[in-house]
Amino acid sequence: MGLLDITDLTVEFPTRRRLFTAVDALNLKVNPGEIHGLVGESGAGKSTVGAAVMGLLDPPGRIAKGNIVFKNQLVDTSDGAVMHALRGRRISMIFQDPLTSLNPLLTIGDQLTETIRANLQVSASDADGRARELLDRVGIPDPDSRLNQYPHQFSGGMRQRVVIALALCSEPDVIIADEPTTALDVAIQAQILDLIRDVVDERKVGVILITHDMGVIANTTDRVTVMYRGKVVETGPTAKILSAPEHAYTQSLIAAVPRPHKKVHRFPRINYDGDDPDFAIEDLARDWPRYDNAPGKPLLSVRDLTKRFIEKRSLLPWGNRYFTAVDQLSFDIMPGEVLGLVGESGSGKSTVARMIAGLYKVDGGRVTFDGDLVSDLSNRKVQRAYRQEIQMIFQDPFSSLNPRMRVDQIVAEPLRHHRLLSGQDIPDRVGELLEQVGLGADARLKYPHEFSGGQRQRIAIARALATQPRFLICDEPTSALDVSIQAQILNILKDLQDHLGLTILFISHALPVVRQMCDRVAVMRRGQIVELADSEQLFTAPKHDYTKELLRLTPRTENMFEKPEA
Amino acid sequence: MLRLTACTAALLILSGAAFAEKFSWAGTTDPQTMDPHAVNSAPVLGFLNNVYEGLVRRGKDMAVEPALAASWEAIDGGAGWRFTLREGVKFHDGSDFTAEDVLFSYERGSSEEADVRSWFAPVSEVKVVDDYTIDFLTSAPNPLFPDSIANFMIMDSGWAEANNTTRPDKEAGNYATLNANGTGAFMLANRQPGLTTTLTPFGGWWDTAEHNITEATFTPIENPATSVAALLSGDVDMINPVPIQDADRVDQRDGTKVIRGIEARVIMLGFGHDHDTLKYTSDAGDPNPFLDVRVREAVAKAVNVDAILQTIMRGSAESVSQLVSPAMRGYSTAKADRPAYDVEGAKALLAEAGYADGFSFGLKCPNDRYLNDEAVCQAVTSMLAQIGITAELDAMPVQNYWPELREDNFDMYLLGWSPGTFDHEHPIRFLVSTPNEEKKLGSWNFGGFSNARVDELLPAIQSEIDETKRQAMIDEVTEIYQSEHAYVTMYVQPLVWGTRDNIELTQRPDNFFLLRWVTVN
Amino acid sequence: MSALSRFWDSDFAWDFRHSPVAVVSFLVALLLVLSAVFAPLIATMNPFVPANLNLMNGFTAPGVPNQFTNETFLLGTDDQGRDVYSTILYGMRISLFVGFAAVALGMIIGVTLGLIAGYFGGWTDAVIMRIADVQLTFPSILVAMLIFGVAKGITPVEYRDQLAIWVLILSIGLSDWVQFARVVRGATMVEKQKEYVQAARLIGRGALPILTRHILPNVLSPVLVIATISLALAIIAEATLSFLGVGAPSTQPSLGTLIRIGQGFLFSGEWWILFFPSVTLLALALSVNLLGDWLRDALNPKLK
Amino acid sequence: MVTYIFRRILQSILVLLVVGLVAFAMFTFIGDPIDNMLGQERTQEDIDRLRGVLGLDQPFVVQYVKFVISAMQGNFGVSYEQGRPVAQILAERAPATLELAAVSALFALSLGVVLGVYTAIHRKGFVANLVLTLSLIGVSLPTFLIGILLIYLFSVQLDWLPSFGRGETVDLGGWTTGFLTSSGMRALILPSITLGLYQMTLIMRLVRSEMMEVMRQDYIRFARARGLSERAITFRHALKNTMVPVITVTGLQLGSLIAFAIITETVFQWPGMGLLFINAIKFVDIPVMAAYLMLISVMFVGINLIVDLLYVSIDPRLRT
Repeated sequence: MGLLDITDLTVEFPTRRRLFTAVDALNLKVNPGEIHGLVGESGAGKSTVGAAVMGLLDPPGRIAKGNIVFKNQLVDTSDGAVMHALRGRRISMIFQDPLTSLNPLLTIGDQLTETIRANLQVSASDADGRARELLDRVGIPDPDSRLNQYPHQFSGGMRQRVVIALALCSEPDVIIADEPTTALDVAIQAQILDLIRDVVDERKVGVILITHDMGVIANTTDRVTVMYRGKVVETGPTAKILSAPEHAYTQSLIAAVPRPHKKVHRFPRINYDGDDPDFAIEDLARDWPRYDNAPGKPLLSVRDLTKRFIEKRSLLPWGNRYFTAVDQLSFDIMPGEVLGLVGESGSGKSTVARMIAGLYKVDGGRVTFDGDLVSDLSNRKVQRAYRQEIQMIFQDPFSSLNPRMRVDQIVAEPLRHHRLLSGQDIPDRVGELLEQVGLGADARLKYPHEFSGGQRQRIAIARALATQPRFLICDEPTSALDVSIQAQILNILKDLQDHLGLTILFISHALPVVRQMCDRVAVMRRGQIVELADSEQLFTAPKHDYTKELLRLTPRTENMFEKPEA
Repeated sequence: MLRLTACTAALLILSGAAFAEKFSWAGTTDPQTMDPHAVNSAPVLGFLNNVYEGLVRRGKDMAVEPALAASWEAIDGGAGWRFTLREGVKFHDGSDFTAEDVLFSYERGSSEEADVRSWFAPVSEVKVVDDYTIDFLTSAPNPLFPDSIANFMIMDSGWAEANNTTRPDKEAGNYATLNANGTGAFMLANRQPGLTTTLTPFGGWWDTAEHNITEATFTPIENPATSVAALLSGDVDMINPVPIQDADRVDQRDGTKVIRGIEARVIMLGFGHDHDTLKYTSDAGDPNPFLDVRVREAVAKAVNVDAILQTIMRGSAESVSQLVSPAMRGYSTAKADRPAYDVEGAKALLAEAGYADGFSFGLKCPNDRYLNDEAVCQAVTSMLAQIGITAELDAMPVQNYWPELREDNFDMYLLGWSPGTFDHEHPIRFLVSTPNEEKKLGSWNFGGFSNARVDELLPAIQSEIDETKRQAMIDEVTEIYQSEHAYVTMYVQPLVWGTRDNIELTQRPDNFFLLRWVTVN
Repeated sequence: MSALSRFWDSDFAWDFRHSPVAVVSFLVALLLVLSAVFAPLIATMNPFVPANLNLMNGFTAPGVPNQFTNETFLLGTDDQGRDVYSTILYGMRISLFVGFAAVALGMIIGVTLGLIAGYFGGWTDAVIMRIADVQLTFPSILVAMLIFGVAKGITPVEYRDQLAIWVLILSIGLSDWVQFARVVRGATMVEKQKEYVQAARLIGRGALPILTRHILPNVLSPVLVIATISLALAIIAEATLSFLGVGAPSTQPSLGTLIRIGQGFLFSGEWWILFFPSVTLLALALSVNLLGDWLRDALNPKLK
Repeated sequence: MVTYIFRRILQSILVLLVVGLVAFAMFTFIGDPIDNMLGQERTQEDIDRLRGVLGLDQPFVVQYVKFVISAMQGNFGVSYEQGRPVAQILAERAPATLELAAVSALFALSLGVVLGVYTAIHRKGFVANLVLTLSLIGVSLPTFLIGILLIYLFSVQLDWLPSFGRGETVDLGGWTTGFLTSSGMRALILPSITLGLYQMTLIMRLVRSEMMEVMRQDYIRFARARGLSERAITFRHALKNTMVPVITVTGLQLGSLIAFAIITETVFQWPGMGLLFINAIKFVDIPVMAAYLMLISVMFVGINLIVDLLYVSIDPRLRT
């Protein structure tokens, strides 16, 4: 018997059309001192498992059947008193977003002591001392003064440490960590995972680590359970599952993970659920205009690009305090090249993209495209021509398509705006584009919400290709997508570059993805480029310390199962 | 700021009276001013009769009785009247009352700025004989003069001069607008315009007090339902008026009763006799149809007075054919019939006058002056609509209403008239006689009705002492204004007061509420 | 799939069908609006035409024959002999017309300014929102009375009756726009950060098409909720102003004017003059409020 | 933080200047003071002389500045209707309105928050739903009707409470208060309920929806997961976070209480500024209207400043 035994757990959400079974007959066992990974793509039901165990299911969700046995005692999750005795005392939980997990109006100290006193019979001063110890334990320096601070005064990583401290208050036996590092940068992620590992080793607690990230699974967990659409497809020791997955789904999932240690031509994809549309790149390429690019001359050239944001507004405009997001940045992109721009959140990489795209006004420096100064937004003639030549693919396919517009309207908008085709030809062209990105012409009359994330990203690609641009900016195009969809979209982007000769600026925080996609890579930190090198060179022989650090912290996946390239 | 609080004021008085009682009452309109000469309107004069006094006053039965004048007599040959003043009378501030104050009040009241100057139309000169004797000389014999000055209130000349209020100021107001210094039974203790006015008994009053009030508070309550609620819940002791529709309920309820009477006030419609063109509606600028007597007659026939009395007035009013009610002196019994309600006849008259297709015009109406005034105007509007003429109704508070009428902004208007002298001569002088600033005649004849024969008869009526001859002349005038349809008289307004059961008071037909007759049991 | 059946199948329509409160209040509101629209067809008389009134019919109790004319009225008559049932129908036309027009005015001003403030930000935003602050200082009835007072001071008397309705619309609409503007501004600031707006800008779309084609359709749900609740508020505001005597004239009574008239007969036993208009007003405002309440929940994605 | 408050004060002054402009425009363009001061028999000379005396021949801006200066000194001219300085009239009337508004605000706020929290916690409970339904009926009934019904029920039928006015008041050096006499206190009950009911409903519904919104937040889920009691979660975590938006709206609501008092004062014949204002409207008494306008906005702006300060004290994020 394990510490926590979940058998045959079934969670249902009755919706108006049907009964949705979020978790279907799940079995899961957690032992003391063990980190049990629960992995799956979005919608797999993995977070529901955590909520069900804690008795925190959102209505109308309910546990339809199944047993939860904690320390050999059957837990009745419907009994409030039982759950209250268990929740927080014996089983704690860590949520994804440390910012929203903490009450913004109470000090860290208040939140710690109230939790300690709610769960342990201790005096106020003992609780205070304990709170200090806990902060110290989770690696927060200067706990004395930190106790009196509010959550907004902590950085993201520090906040997640506070959350972990809170979860440890009652000395629980089991911690359920729901995507604890998803909102964090890679460096912080590694630290937090190390912290969890230490706590597990030290206190012999059992942890259920819920994540979508195979890298996290590979580096942190002892055992892993793979979920797909509410069902467990495979469970076992992490090393075994990763290196020799038995189930086809697990295989496809693992195969799709971008590898940081070597470059592949195309992402291996295993067609598990049949959602693998054709991308008719040859059709697209047939009509694609060919540009004569002067050899050796960059298509896009960025010089001393600078952007400042007001950090704190003062009473008078000249008293404002500014924050320099992009600091005198310079680089070139050659025709047909894919340049990667990589960095942690806040490094300024998206700001660069938006300045190049003309969405932000530049505060200094210049951007030239094919010899034209395009950073001057007032030159309407240049701007008009430039807008046809560049396009952008955004991070979130759920927000990059207007939910109130039909797909044909979305794709046709650039055509209509630039008057590239006459009225009657537009629907035909839209149909063609949708066919070419593998959606079929009947997608035209639907609305974006009727599509899955991958399909939506393909609609966004169809829109981007409508004006037949020469230059494409991809701003984290796959970071909101599941790993299998990510592979699909990345393959499409590769095709576009290969067959159409598109020049691409590829922005990402994920080093493995960048390695697969880019010819050259620029590493950004605090608004500046610390290193710009050929992709292979950067990954194999980084020069700058920061680059080395980033590479070191990236989860290792060398020992993962590999499907030969298709 | 001179202000006594309710509590302290009550305490001060308590020591004096054995059965001391507070009394509060409410009415629809606040008296606009505390100046007895600034506005000639019943709410003001009625209220100020508690504070100021005239040379003569009216008793419970409306009979004229001595007040500040102990006696009076006609000067030989009808040259005027001599008043012998009461000695030992004090004003509220303690100063003595003398003939000087009467002369000053005459000058003030008959001045250009005064609204009451028409009272003094017959007066040619006022002479102080000695401190307690004063002569009012009239341009012609005037047998009714003492009756006509019951509301002419005497103000202390020294006080007025000290406070720079020797002339009334209707518009901007002055010291006398908010303060008072009379000789009456009650003193003005606190005046907050539009809110409350508190009166306290004047210890130095010359007459014997019949009342047992220690403090009286008047509150204007605009909303009739609120005032009824206030009476029913005992928050006030008396309200005037009780909305007619609520009278039965108030009467039947334990704790409250209704005191009814017929007021001397006649409600009528007036026309713009001197307007060449219509002033309102889409027909503005067209020749004034009301210049044609047939049109005026048609209006008279179209108004179904009985219907108004039965519904809006709930059967508690009488229709009337003249500018005074039958109870008044000089009522013309020979002319008692009102034109009958006759829609067809009215239409025929209109057709005859060339208005078969009707026309439209503006009807002005107050909405807080007379009982259900706006409802009556609305009813008139729909009755006129039956004969095809469209009245566009504009109802407004009385404070805006008089200026509007004075500025001639109407095609037709509603007016109520209560003869201060209780004599038919009074409305003839004010409403029928051709307006004449100099002679102070026709001052409320807003429509400018003019008839040479009436103007000729009026002085004769005023000076005629023989009752029969006088009545014959009044009958002639009545015949003229009836046949000319100078006004469409409708009904005599009822008096409906509501009080708590423990209140005894006297209701006078002129709708003046006098505190000196109030007993709180 | 036709647009209609698509709508019928939507979550929104499903929620609606399965909420008895929503269905009932919608039906009540619809019934009231329709009966106001078709008042000339279903009323027994037009009470706004003075020639139609017979004073002798005054104060007839509901369903009881009048003692003089022997006519019977379903809901009785008022002091002028107006059939209360017909007067309510016609009065409701005024109330609803004022309500809809005022909300439309407030909505147009508010949505436009909200879009502009939210999209352009900076100075434009600051100026518009300060104006909104000033506007917020004055609740609708205060604005209405000020406008009324001012209008009274500067317009000829004969236009006052017609004026009243427009003053009502203007003043209620003017005090209404702020909440539209605030909500739309907030939503616009959220929407403009979204990538579809950036995608449109990237194409080169100007501010106007982005605001109208892209942002506006996406900020409409809260606008709809506010519009519904504002409608109820506007109807009540109209009633209140008419009650205070600065609204619809008594010759063309709206529901509020009717209540003001009826209030005079609260103690005298003619309860129907007050009761039926009040109940109608309550039914109208309550059903619209309930609908708004339901809409707020139904359109709130967080409650899904 | 100092910057923030200073900025708010500057904005408030700006708002007042704009309102002042509106008030001044009313003065200048509608209520021509010459018309009102000279009466009908005036000559062109009189007009010109008075224009000079009053400074009406000066440029608009100069006149406006003078108006603002005299308004700051509390000088709003003389009421056309009463012939007294407007400031004096307002000073007499203000206590009645302010006391009424204060009691209503207290009533609305306390009951609103309590009921809001109750209905948010017992979301499916019978009583909570009853309260909610009643509250919707409350907002669907015009204030004046509620006032009339209350009078009918409690004054006329039951004879428990006075139907109009302030009852007896005590003068505390220019401030008349009804708090010190029992009749004054009794007189306050019905009008404050009438005035506060609508705001109470709004606050209740707002507290409820904000509370439910807060209850969905991650930190509430996390608080549950930490094993805190429901009590602690409701009052310590949820309620405090609910208060931030509630305070803003409440501030606005309380500001409008003073203006909404117009209706209540009419129904209850309450001798406050609202009654004064509605009479001013009827008589087109422009100086009173303008002064009332200014006064309302001063109070409104003042309340909003207090709200801003409260904000800072509740939300630590604003303190940096």
